[in-house]
Amino acid sequence: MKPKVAFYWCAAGGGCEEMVVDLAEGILDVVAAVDIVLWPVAMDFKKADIEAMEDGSIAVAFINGAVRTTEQEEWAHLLRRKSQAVIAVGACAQMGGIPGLANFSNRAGVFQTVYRDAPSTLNAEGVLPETTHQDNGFTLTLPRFFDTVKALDQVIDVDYTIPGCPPTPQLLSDAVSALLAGKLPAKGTVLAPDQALCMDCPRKDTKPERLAISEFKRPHQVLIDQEKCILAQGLLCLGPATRSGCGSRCIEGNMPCTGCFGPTSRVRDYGGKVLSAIAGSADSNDEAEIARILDKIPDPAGTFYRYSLPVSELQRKRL
Amino acid sequence: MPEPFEPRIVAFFCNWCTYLAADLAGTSRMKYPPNARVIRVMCSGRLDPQFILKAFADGADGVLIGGCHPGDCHYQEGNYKCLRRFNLLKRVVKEMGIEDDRLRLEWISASEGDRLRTVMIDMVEKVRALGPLNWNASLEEVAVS
Amino acid sequence: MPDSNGAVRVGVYVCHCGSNIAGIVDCKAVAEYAAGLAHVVVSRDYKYMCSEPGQELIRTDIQEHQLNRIVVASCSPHLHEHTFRVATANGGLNPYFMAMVNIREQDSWVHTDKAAATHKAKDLVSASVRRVVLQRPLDKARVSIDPNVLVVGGGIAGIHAALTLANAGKHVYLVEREATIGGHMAMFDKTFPTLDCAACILTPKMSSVKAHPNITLWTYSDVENVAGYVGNYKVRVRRRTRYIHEDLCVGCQECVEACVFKVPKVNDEFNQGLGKRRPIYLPFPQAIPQTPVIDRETCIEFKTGKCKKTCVEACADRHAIDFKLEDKLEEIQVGTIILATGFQTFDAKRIPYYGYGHYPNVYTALEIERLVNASGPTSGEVVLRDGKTVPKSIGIIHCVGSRDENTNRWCSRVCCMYSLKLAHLLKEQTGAEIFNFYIDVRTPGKGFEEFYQRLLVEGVHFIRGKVAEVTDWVFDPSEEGMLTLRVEDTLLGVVRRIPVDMVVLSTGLEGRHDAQEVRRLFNITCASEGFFQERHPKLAPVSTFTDGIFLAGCCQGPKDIPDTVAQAGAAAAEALALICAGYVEQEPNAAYVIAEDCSGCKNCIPLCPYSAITFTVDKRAEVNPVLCKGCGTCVAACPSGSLQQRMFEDDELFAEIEGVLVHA
Amino acid sequence: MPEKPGYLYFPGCSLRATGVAYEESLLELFRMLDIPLHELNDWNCCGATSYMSVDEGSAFVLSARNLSIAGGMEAPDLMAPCSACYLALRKTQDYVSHYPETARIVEEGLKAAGLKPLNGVRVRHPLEILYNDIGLAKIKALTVRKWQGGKIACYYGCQAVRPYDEVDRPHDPMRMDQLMNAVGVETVDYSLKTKCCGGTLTGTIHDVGVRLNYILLKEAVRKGAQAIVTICPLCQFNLDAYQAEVAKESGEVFDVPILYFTQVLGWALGGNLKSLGLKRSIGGRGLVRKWFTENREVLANA
Repeated sequence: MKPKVAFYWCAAGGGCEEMVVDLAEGILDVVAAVDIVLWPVAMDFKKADIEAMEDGSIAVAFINGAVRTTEQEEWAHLLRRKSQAVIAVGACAQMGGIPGLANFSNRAGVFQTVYRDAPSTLNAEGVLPETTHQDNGFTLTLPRFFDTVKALDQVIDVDYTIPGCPPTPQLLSDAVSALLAGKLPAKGTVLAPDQALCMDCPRKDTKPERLAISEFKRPHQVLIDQEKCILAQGLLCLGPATRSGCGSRCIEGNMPCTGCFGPTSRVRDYGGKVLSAIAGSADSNDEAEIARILDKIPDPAGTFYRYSLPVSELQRKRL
Repeated sequence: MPEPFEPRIVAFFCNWCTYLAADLAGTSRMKYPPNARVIRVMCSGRLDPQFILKAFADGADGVLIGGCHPGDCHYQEGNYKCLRRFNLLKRVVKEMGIEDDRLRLEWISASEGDRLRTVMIDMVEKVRALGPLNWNASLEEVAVS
Repeated sequence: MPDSNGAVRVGVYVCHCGSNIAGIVDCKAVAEYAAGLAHVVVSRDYKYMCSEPGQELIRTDIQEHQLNRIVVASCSPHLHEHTFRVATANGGLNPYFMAMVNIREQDSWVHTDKAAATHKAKDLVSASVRRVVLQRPLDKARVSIDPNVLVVGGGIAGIHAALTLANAGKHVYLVEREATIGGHMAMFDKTFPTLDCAACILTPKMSSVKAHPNITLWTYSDVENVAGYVGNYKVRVRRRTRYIHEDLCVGCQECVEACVFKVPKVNDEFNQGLGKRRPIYLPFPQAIPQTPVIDRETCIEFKTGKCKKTCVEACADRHAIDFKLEDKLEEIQVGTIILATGFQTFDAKRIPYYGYGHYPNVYTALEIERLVNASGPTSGEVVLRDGKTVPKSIGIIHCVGSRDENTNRWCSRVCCMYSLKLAHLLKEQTGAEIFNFYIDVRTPGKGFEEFYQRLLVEGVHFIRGKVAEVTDWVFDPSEEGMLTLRVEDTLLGVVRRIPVDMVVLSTGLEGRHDAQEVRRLFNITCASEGFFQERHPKLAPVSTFTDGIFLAGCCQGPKDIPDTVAQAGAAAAEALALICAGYVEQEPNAAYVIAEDCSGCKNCIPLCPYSAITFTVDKRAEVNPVLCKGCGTCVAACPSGSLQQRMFEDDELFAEIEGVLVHA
Repeated sequence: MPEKPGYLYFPGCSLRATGVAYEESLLELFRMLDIPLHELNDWNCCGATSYMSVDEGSAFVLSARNLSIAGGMEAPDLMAPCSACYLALRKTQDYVSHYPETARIVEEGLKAAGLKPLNGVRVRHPLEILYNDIGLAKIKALTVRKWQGGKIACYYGCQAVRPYDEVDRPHDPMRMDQLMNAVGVETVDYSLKTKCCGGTLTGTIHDVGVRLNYILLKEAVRKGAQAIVTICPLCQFNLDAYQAEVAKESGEVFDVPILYFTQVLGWALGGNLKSLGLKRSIGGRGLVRKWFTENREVLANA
């Protein structure tokens, strides 16, 4: 009998679904090898179907996305109960990801922006989502939206993690085949190499030994040299602090690494660490000059915690 | 009745200047409030921003960093490296909603026991005025929904 | 030796330090609290942990209770860390399985609220227990000691230190900034309280420095750069040129006599500007070396290029004089360094109301030393600036610049005695009425008080009171043409006006004006007064916080000649101790790269001030443990957490942070 | 702010009473220098020394009221020619910035009066303004009358130079001497230049006050000075008004002109003789007439 596999999405951008689709023909092998019992984006299963299943009857649940609503919380717990193994897929599930940036605000702030202030919003009456709503005798409900976005393992116990925004199809199929072969590593493992991206960066050799940055630049401000180390060109490439395994996709696209694979296992707070490394390269010992150089880094908190705010030491902004 | 608020301050002092200044304050029997808990590192350059963030996350109401005066670092330039990180860390910490006076960097040389005393007094007073930071609790209260 | 982090068994020891700690911190409570902490097997409080029985306690507990971690809560690690590491090692454990908690200097001595101080002690202990659990066994690295020694400063301190070391068979480089060694002592006339002539006891030592086979003497030279570490210092010395070949010059001084300046016109520094010298000169007759110097600023040849160069003629076939000579750079390798850079006297101009520089007959004590000196500008004749009048009355003001909030707060220690000495010499030579104005007369030294009594008998007047001003304001016709000292005589309780012919300002001692640069050059610390700071005021008075660098003489603080010589001997002995041991053990706190984790991002390389980090062929960073001094700056910056520091590992520090905060 | 802001001017009580000559000559001098002075709106007592010693708190508030008003006016610096005013205002500013308690008292006082809090207006003395802002060179260049009078002694007194050292060096001030030399006046080395003029003692313990003046006059004359130049109305008044009594007490007759440095400078720069208050001093009228009014000689460069 083929092992049962579930795919679920929480708060995410859909990239992780894309990743599955990006398996291309490979997906057929997956379908052939496993029995998909849940995949909201592609197939129609109901919550009841899953609830009806026996606990632990699903071999592995691949869950992407962060947890920010009661519905997502319920699904996470449900799948945990029904599955032998849960694999957090993608930066959102692993660290909160882009949705995690909402932790600089709270529900009220998010609603205000999204349903009222955003230039693209048309909402003359300024209606905001309600958890329950009466409509000619019927009670309509919506899941409750939390003030704080959480990573999956802040809600349920997670067995493995596949990092990335999104992860590469390769990482997924590796995981699946490891699963089929019953060769999964120790619990808690992040299924990607434990060194930083520079390790296999194609431009590694062009990075100077004594890098000193006197002016930080942003991608739209310069014509980025295709060959040279991007950080050495003054752009905030977070590769030195970011786990490899992505195949240097951004670098290949001549764009700096923004850190979606998160830190190595030896770093607790990604933002704090990368901040330390970057600041050290500021080329001055003069207080005013140091300030001038670092002024060129827009929104430091948002930049360094782009994907990992919910799992950082401080987790969210204090309001 | 509830006890008056006593700030909890974690202090990171470099081994050669500020830690010695603190020893000197002791040998000179200077008095200052007992709120700070000193953690010794060889150089302010050893301070990984993760330590400071961890201290706040674990319940410190304030963090004080003490190093050698510019130009006086026992390791030549460690304090400058600290200064660079501090500048950037300040910006991030501010973004997270932590007031300016809660995170402080002071240059205090081995001979400045009295300066150490004044800084301690001043820091404790400023943080006391700000009230508890109490990070985790403050997270819960926004998280309730 | 158990070295696993497996079954961890911690012993905690809380020291009372008599009442020093126990007076404020409830040591018993702290020990009881510690007993409840994870991994703690034994927890005790004891009167004096540093005592023999205290250390024995640790040793026996380790064996009886199979302890493999030790926490001692007592004084500053700067004082007793070594002691307790040894105690730990004696118990058969790796000494680095010990952690110290500072509950004296940074707790009981600075706080008054017992409950709060005890709470603080508990938090610190909890932190150290958590930390010690994670500590790794470490071994000290050994660094060999180069037997050569550098002594900086050729005053009596430097001279004595150099001779002591040279006599012990070690090679010494003695570097002096001036053109001669001898320092301030060479300027003094007689020395208190014995009144033996300074020159007579100093010059023989000076010549033996010159003659000693084990001493390389470089005068007119500056230390320009110091690199390396204890046992292996690389030093660059600039030997400023005298424009005279030291090896060719025979010291006949004929060039000096022959100088086109028949009459000396240049202010003579050695005589405090009271006398004149020529552009080519020897600082003073007994100068060592006996090689003259040509001073560019005033020499006609350098100013115009049109001098008759009578000096060169006089030097004749010896060809020692060469206007083309240039500075010489010497690179030397030494294992230890003794700083004996001395002091400077307080600038009397900083106290305008004493009129120095305004009224010609106000002198500094150092000027008087030269004035009463037989080889001085007036050949020992004490006359006023007019060059003829012998003073009939002299006022000596003590504590000028010392013991004063507005100038220097410290007591300069030697002024009372040298004031008494000068009072005696001046009276002896002029028979003048002499008034000493003092705050307190401090004579704590062998034969000092007796000397004071002797002066009282000699009829020298002592007026207790701080002089308000020295003025030429005439209130009574008898004051016409004199300098009047206005002072409150605190014994009589009246304000007095005392007119005199000559005023002597007993200026205090202070650190050299360039003490800060020197301090940075040698990477040591300065106390706020500008004197170099010793490692410990009592237990390490000649050591500094930089291993292998020692202090001698007044650069560490004001002291008289006997104390200076004693300290110079002590510094020499400390250096010898290192040299004889042949090696020094280094704190094993170097940074290290976890090779398999390093991504080779090179971020750490530029951060190291000692270039201890290199990029290897397999494209990873590598730390040279000998060059690494253990600041940890690179560790804090490693973006992938692949750099760590022994003794200050990330997990150890995180554990400490948790520890101090865990109990609200 | 106008392109020539000039200075706010705080006359204080003395310059409208015993020190009229000071005000007259000061205004004339700044007219010659073409620097506008704006009298402080609705100013009040500076809080003066005696009040300070009786009720410091109220004195500070009183003093601060002037500073607060100054804060709202067109020029940044407040010039207080009377040494007592200068010190009182300067001290208030200092205490408010260094002692929270004083700051609180002053803040409450100002609030009660509906006044703005202090905004760091600079309190300054004309001696230091002339020395720093205008400068010796310019003064020298603007000099048109040639001095033919005798040597003078510059007398600084206490309040302008102590405890604050912004006006001149506390123990051996020289700026007035330098200004005098700049306009060709020879000064003597006057050792008592900062000693006490008797202050208010002349009014309280009269004989002591008179004796102090005697000492100052006697020494100035001994040093060869024929006149004394001051920067403080109280000093000027004491030295000038009691010369007859000094003679009575000491048996030594003095007839020494006691002038304001602004009178000498104003004269040298070609000020209107009638606007320098030269007729107002008591001592040495003869000399004053001879030196200032009868001397018609002007400098070549004029």
